Amino acid sequence: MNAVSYAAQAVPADWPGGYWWHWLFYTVVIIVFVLVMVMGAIYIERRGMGRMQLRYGPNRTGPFGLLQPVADALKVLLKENIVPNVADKIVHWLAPVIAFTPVLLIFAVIPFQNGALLTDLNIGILFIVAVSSISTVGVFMAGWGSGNKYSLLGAMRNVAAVVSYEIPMVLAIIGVVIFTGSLSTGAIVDAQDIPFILVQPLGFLIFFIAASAEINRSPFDLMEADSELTAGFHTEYSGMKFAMFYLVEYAEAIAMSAIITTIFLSGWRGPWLPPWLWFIIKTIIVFFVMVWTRATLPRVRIDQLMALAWKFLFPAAVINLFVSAIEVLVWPDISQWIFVGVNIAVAVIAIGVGTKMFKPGWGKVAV
Amino acid sequence: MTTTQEISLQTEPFVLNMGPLHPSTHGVYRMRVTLDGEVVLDIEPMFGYLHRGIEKLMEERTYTGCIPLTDRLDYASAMGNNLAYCVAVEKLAKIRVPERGEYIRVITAEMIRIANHCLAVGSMLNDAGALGTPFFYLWNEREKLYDLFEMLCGQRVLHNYIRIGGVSQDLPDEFLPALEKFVPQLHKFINEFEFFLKQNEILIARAQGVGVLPKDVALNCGISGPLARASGIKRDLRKDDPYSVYDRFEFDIPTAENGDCYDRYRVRMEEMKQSLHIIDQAIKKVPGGPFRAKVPQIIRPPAGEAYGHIEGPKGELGFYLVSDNSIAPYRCHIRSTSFINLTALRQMVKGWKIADLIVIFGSIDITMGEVDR
Amino acid sequence: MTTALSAKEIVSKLSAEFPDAVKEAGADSVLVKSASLPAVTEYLKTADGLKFDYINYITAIDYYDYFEVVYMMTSTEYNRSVTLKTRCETRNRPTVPSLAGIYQGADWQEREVYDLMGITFKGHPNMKRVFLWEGFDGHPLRKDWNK
Amino acid sequence: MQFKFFGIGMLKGLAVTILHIFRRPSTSQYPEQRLNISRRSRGNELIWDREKCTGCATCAKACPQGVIEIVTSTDMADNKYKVETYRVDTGYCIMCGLCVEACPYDALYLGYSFEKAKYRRGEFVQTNDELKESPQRPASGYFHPDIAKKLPKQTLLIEKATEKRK
Repeated sequence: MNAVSYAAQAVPADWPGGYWWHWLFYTVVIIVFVLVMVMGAIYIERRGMGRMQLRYGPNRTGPFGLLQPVADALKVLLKENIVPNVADKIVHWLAPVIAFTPVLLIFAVIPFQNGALLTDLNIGILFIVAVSSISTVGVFMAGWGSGNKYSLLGAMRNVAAVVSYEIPMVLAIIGVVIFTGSLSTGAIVDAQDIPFILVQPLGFLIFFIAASAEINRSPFDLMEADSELTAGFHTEYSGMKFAMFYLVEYAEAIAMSAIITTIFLSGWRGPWLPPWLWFIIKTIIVFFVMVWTRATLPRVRIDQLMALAWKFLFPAAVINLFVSAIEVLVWPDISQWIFVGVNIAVAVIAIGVGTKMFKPGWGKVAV
Repeated sequence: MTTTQEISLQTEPFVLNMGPLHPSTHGVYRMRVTLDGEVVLDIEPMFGYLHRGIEKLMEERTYTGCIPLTDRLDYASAMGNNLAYCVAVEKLAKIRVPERGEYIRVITAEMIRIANHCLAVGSMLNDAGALGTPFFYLWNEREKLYDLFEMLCGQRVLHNYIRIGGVSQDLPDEFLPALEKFVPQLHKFINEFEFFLKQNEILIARAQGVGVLPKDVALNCGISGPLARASGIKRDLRKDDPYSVYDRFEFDIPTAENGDCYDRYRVRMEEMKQSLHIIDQAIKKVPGGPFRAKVPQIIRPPAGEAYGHIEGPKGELGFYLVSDNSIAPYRCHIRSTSFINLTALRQMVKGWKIADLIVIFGSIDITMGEVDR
Repeated sequence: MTTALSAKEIVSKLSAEFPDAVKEAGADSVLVKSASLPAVTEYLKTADGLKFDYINYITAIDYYDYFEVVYMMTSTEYNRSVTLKTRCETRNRPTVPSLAGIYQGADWQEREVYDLMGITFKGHPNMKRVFLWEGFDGHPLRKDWNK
Repeated sequence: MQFKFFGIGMLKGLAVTILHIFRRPSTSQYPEQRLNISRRSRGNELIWDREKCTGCATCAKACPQGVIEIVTSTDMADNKYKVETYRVDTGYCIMCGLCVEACPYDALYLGYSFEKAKYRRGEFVQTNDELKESPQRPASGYFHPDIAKKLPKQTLLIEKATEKRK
């Protein structure tokens, strides 16, 4: 595809058609990329979890079950669109839209290749953090709109979780920004001669836990906890709107994996393969880790979720910030490999001490 | 270790209906939960959605005809129900079971205990949120036991295998070698499963100290089985009131002290090991000879009454039979373990959150067929 | 081996405390006057030599001209069990004093007997049907219940 | 309650799950890959042998569901009732096998195949000739050891006998 190879080097000055053509090309690329990656994510999750549970996973539709996500999408689209009459119609209808759009916005700032991103905002990361918390509004509208007690509980849990996990997530990002000196995602990827996962191990761990808590995956999937709240906030959704929420769940997972690859795994930089392929491989690997934790770990209770955020991640994030600040200020030009050793030691100590002292909340309330 | 804390802000409780159709109510069990935010204030269970009137049906069937009915009581461990019913009828009609029949009964009872505990622990972890993985690993072992039951009596779940005076058919010759091959496999599996879940922090956080059932409340409610043993009541009918040939095997009864969900999970895993130990001993000593006493198809026990009970996988399962010397039992009351084990649910759950309510309910391990009869 | 107390033993143990309570001694069960049932059970549960703290089951049988309610208790300490019976003669609204105060396990089992057999238990905290729905007329386990 | 094991418990769990990917799944692909069911399998149909049957109706008495209906006429042909109709409503049959067990003349077998679902409830009711044994309606070895010997050996998950997908 010459378009992609054309964008191999930094975007040239005489990029044909100026801004509008560039905007159109990348919007199409982003939408296609998100939809295809979501299909791939659904397939990886169902096959991966299947093989982890001693079963095959879908292998009937298409070769090796590759058309299973397509079959799911078709089935869900053909389903009747039931709206409960106690529901608040407008809020119920609008919720999936508001939940889905921020996820697409995140991809505007993620570099697929050197300079190949919709807009290289110099406040890229700030834009990501700001936008990613809008989808909580959509989820809460869904919870409130469907007039069902279970979904209201699910939505309340989601709001509580996102509020308390925003802070460790942002602190982890600031740790990274201190080392790069700039907020723009392109600059972050350029600054990563040593992937930040080695330089900032504690930051990576905090970011990964906070991200999977916000998009309600792996041990923190309380928002649509199947065993307690039947299907959490999207209990009353069916048909097209349910497809949107299904899409949101996986698109957010892909978005978070993409952000993690950009910030911690040095984005598209890699030795032999073409850069955009590196980016996709790393995103899939991070997504697979999310599938892996989802298959293994039981769910955490809501008050333990809160306690984990405030009593464990937040102090650890502050320590990480403090240590990386000292390193950058006092030894600005020293090679970063020394920081790798120091930071890994700090991470091990923080986790060791943290897990020892961490008491996740009171269990029983005197009633 | 868990500190209790007063609720400060004033909130208004609301009633949530965890209805018969709910992903983790193990069948058609319904409860109206009064909630204050996430904290459970009170639950009011409602039964009867699976009430088929089995005790009434039993009054119209011959003593042998009732055996397929007992399959449908606790459909997760049908062999246990057959055994309890047949032990009661043999006590009523004073029938002696030959040696080989007794040994086959002990082997199948221990096999169904393992299968039931696989299901119980699996579904409790499924409720705790581990999406299917522990459940599928345990179900894989239960599938192996299904194969053995199918080889024995033709059906995987509703066995209808034990008869009054012994068992319906003899062991096929490839049954014992397959069982001998299965025992070490299960040992290896249990060790791997312990490695997988025993120290899992999230499971400890979700299950330890949750839903504590104090010993005196358990005794007062008539709780039996792993639920009681987890609270420290050292009572197991195989030792206290040995039926069949259980007094010839040496095995010990695992108990725990603080009676929370984690201890119930531990007691069930230990009990699976003990059952394996019993099967090991039983396989070596299965005698030859008849597997069933000379009992006609339709028996007329002398007028009178008898109560026979066994240590089923879920606890004490008993049948109180009254006969008036006719071909059908005059009255048959089923002492159902799950129904009585549920009486303590209200005390166990008060003050905990919804997520704990589901884990506690899963740790009790009930089957609705046995609750509603 | 859980030895079931024979009728003679039960009678001898109870006659000291409750001279007129025991009506008739069956094979290994004792017929107790329904009025003094709670007192007898309380005594059996708390008396030091007896300590019957675990209730096995409560059930009722319809013998056409009278109902018989059967209780079986076991002592986990001494590994002994005892079976008590009471009778109520009337067929419409037979009542028996409730043991829910003494054994919490008896609570639902008595509701089940009320639901299926129609015997009300005086003093039961929440005497309602447990299996069938409220509007169900009649009690199915009675022998004369028409299909 | 606290995380006593520094998160190692979770890592152990993760290790076990990832290792399971390399094990062969124990599920079999049903329509293509058929496992042999037990030789004593209680399939969902009844097979009746008209020659051996003497019309004694022990099976009808033994059936807890009252599913077998037998009408005999009294003109004794060589010391046996002449069986007019032998009707079985397999829709209500719970496949408990008590009839096969009760029959003193081995005239009754349970079916071996389990794929006998029907579209109409009426098709469940089978009378005399439909009950005969035939290649489509093989008899199972339940209570008939001689038939059991001829049937194929059961595939057991214990022996991991689930062969590769074709």
